[in-house]
Amino acid sequence: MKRYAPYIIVVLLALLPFSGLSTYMMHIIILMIMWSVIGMAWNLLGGYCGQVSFGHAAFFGVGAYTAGILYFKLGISAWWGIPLSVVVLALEALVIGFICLRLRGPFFALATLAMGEVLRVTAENLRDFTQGTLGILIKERTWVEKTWYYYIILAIAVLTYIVVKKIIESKLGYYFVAIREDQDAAESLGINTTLYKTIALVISAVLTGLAGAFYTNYMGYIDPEVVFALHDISIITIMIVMVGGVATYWGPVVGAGIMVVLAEWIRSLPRIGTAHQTLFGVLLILIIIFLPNGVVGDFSKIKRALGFGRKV
Amino acid sequence: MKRLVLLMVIVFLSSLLITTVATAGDTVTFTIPLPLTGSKAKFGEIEKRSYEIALEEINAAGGIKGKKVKLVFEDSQGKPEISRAIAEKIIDVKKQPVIFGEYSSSCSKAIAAVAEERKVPYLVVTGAADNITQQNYRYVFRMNPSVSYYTSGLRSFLKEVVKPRTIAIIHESTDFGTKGAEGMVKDAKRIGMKVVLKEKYESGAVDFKPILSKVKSKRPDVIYMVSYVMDAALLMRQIKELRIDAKLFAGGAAGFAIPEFIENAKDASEYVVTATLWSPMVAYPGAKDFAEKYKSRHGKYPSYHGAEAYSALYVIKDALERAKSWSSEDIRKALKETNIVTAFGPIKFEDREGYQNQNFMDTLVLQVIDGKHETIWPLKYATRKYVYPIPRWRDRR
Amino acid sequence: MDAVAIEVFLQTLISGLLLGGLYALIGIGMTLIMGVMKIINLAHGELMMVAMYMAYWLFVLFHIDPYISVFIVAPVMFFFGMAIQRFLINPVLRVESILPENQVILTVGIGMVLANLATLFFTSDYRSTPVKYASDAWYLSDYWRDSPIELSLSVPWTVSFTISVVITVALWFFLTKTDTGKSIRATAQDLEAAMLMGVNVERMRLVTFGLGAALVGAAGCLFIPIYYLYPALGGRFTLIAFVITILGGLGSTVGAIIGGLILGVFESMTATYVGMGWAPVGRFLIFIAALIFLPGGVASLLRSRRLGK
Amino acid sequence: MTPLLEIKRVSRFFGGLAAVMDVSFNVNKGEIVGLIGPNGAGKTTLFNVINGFYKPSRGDILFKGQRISGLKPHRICRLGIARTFQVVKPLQRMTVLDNVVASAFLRSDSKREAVKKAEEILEFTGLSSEKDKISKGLPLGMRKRLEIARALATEPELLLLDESFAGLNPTELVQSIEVIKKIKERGITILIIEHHMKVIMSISDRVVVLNYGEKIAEGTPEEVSRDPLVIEAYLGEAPAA
Repeated sequence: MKRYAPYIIVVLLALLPFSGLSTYMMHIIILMIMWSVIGMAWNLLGGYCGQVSFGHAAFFGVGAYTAGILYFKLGISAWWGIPLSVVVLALEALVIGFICLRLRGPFFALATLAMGEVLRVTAENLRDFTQGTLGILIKERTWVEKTWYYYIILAIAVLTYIVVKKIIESKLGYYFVAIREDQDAAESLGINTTLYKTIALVISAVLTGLAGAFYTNYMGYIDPEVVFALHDISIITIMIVMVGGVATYWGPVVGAGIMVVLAEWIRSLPRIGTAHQTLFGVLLILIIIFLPNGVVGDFSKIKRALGFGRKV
Repeated sequence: MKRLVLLMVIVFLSSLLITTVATAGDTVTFTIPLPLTGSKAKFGEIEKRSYEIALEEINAAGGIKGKKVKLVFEDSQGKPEISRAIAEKIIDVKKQPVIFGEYSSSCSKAIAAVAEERKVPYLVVTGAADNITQQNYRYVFRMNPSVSYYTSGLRSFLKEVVKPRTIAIIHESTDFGTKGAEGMVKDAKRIGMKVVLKEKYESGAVDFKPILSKVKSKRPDVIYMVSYVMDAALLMRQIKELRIDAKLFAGGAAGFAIPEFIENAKDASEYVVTATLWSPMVAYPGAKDFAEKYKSRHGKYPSYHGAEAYSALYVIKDALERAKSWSSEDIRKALKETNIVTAFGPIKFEDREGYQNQNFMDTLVLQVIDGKHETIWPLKYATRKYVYPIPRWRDRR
Repeated sequence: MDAVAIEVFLQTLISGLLLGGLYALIGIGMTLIMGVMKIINLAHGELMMVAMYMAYWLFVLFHIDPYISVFIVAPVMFFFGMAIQRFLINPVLRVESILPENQVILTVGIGMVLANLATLFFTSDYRSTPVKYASDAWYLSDYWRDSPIELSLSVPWTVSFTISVVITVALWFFLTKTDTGKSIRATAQDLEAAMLMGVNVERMRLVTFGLGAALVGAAGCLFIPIYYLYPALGGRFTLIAFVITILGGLGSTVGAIIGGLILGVFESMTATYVGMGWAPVGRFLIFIAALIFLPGGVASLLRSRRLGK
Repeated sequence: MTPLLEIKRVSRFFGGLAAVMDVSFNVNKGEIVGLIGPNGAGKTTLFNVINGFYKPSRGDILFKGQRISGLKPHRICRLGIARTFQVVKPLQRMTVLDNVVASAFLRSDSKREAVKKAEEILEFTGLSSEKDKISKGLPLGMRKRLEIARALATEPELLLLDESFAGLNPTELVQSIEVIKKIKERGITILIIEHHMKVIMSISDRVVVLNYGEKIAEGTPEEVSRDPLVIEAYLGEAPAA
């Protein structure tokens, strides 16, 4: 049964647009899937390879701008941004990796954080190329209906899931985890840590960039403050993975559910007003304290707390 | 775990479904997206309070076509994708036939895109980016002038009173600041001023003295600044500190036109002029009333954002009352024919100069005189005679 | 160079140094926390915001000048910081998790809650500085009538800068001359060695976080007369604190001071000679450059000098 | 015949201090060479230099006649030198098997091959029964043996063992000594740092003694234990139990 679970879930998800959900719900679900993609991508680098990036907005934003600039400067459909962003992001990741990957732990985290900010300010200042803070507005999005957007992001998500799973089960996966657990030990076991960290970064960046390119097509509007946001992109990404479950396949998906769907729900609770952020913040703090490996990672703890699984 | 998840899903879904349809029974409910948390919350708050004042007045006067009005505010946090979620919810779940609200341009753009696609009219209330109403959108209307038009009043004041030969422009690096500065560059060309310096900064900066020293060395006749919120006050304070004497210090609305400017800049704000869309003392019907009501409740006068929000509800009321039916299409037609004077000024949606459904209006010039914002230009709206030339810093006491 | 150019240069330099002195104080709090506890505190700016509200209300309600309220706010922040460390951060540091960085996310959550609570209690209104002397300044020409150039020195900036220096010096004495201070430094340099030497690491962490909060709280008080206040202001200062911490070297007070001054002067010079819009880019570029080319920060240069290579 | 490993006048400085000073010796194929010396004598530093974590400040290291000093550790490992760590560095949250699989990938083309090799090595080192345990929870003796297993999985010609016996109880000690002897039988050369005098004297073919970063003696266990310099170096420090 468990073996078929992913397939069943995919089939159910594929049928979802026919369930008569409102476009509002579809929007929330599309956002959730998009964040799952970013989360899974981050998880590959951060969760498995142990390189905690605080600058994934750098990749999301470049993906988004790849699509946006194609549309705006060359008049090509922004959908071409999705294939093209693969190349652009791979190059970007190589450059950023070259600069940041020689650093370890908190230094790497801070360097990537700075990278994201540098790109944001650069995008704001290169007005001729990016339109600066004016942003890029896509006059006519391809579809009004949500269905196709939903299938496209679902396809990207399934692809991401498969890529991550295949990688983790292969030699690369062993190497990534070895690097996370002990970089010196890994190096002394013949693992070219720089190479494999770069590989993890490139794949993670490309997948994140896909989500960014999708975002441009879906939202129809981007500006540097939105797509290169430190808090609203980079940090939310980490939260999604940490809350959901670091180094688990489904953690980012669950995390995205919590960070998007639950946040939306708390936000629209009646009579709570602006206190929703406090409530949500407290929830995050509690999760981090009591479930340090996230909901999926510490699932057994939840089961125990709720009185299930005592037989085990 | 499964039970818990199931429970959560049920609660979540039901909380979405229970929401009533917008026009059920004898009340009509409007959901308004606004940034109520985050860095833009200040303006969300001003607008929320202003909507509430309009709401009370309208309900006291019998509502809209006999129906009581109810407002629900949703926090967009200043994030476009959440604004979009709210817009989708308004259209789909709440079945509301018209949308209005939101503060920033980026969020307004996100909503405008949805509204146009779903053919639901959207009234932009404060988003000032030029391109919102330059997209050939049919369903998007804008009450406030676009940022390039904020300074029309200031331009004529400069031309007729100050007659400067040089100008230095400092602006924040946002879309608002950049466009405002570009507008002034064009104006400068029109009235024969030389732009000796044009510099941008990231809003929230602590220290402007380096850039101001540079301005000082160029000795411009006019220093024009487009800044939001407190940057404006810091700029003037530091100008005073450096004793930079120009013939005129001028602000491009926003941060210079709010009461906090005088509070924070204190004596450094004296004689500073600013473009604005509105002032509490302006002679539009109801403007003063609204301003006083706001002040008595919240302690200070509202900025023009408040007047925009306050009047927006009246524009919506007017359109709903004239609309043949409360379908989106009929409301759109009614909005298109809007021609009323609100507390914010005359509202009429026109297609010209590359804009569609855009309200064009005279903008005002305020000057801080004796620690108060006074309207000084155009003369027909003036509440006090302008002070010009202004004294040098050294001579002020 | 003509007089005007010299004037611009000198005024820029003065601004940069004054700004740098204040930056340093923000940075020192973070460098201590990062150095001793090896954690990234993303709620640093929010702590400063909390302190600023305290100083603000102390002035509005009791007319206590922000420069005086340093002595009230800093101790309060000290205990507030200890409480955060004791009840929130410590539990997370103790549990086993795959990525130690989950404590960073914890601080994000704390920052979020603090900022939101401030909005709830104080509204999101922008609060102006309440002091009267906010834009007073001393002018060169008032003292030297025929001066070919005019320079000005802001009163509140100068006072804030001076107090910042005094606090920093006091801190330096504390860290080098007292037992607790020495233990903190030992913990920052080598955790295991400190433990072997009998340092109560747990307690040092408490004190350090408290100290970090108190320092950034003091910085908050010093910013009140020259800046303004609203609930969402934290983030910007957190980032500045990072830059200084890395530039100066983790855990090094002297490094943080030099780092702060470098950053202040660098930003001012960029603003004058390149363009103020690029100042943030410059800030992060030196940050990355410091990470790569000077991993130990300024402190490592100082140390190698002392060792005679 | 060229020796397997040649250390030629290697020095390594930190700041102004020399951790290793002008050390030279050779390790021949098939030998077990013991590297001993009091605490802080520079033994582990020397390992780090051989293994590539540190570049030698001066001098050269040759492996099978090829210069390896300055290469990155992973390159050196690929050439055939594997090591263990004094402070064990297991890949904590991986299982014992996965630990070894990760290193077996170095010379395996497929995952199946790597797993097969890893299981073989676990059998060889007597860890088969622990293979599904998370390595973090293992007792020290097991972890030390896991380090050896992991190093073996890279199929080295030269194995650098850094205090693989320290802190073991007598049973574990016996097991580990057995493993070392079996490794030797496989034809793998071993350079071993050890404090445990009895062990080192019994298994080593030759012994090199370092003190304050300098080589003070080299020879068979008997020769070395009679060397007055060595006795002096160890004076005051009780021979490790």
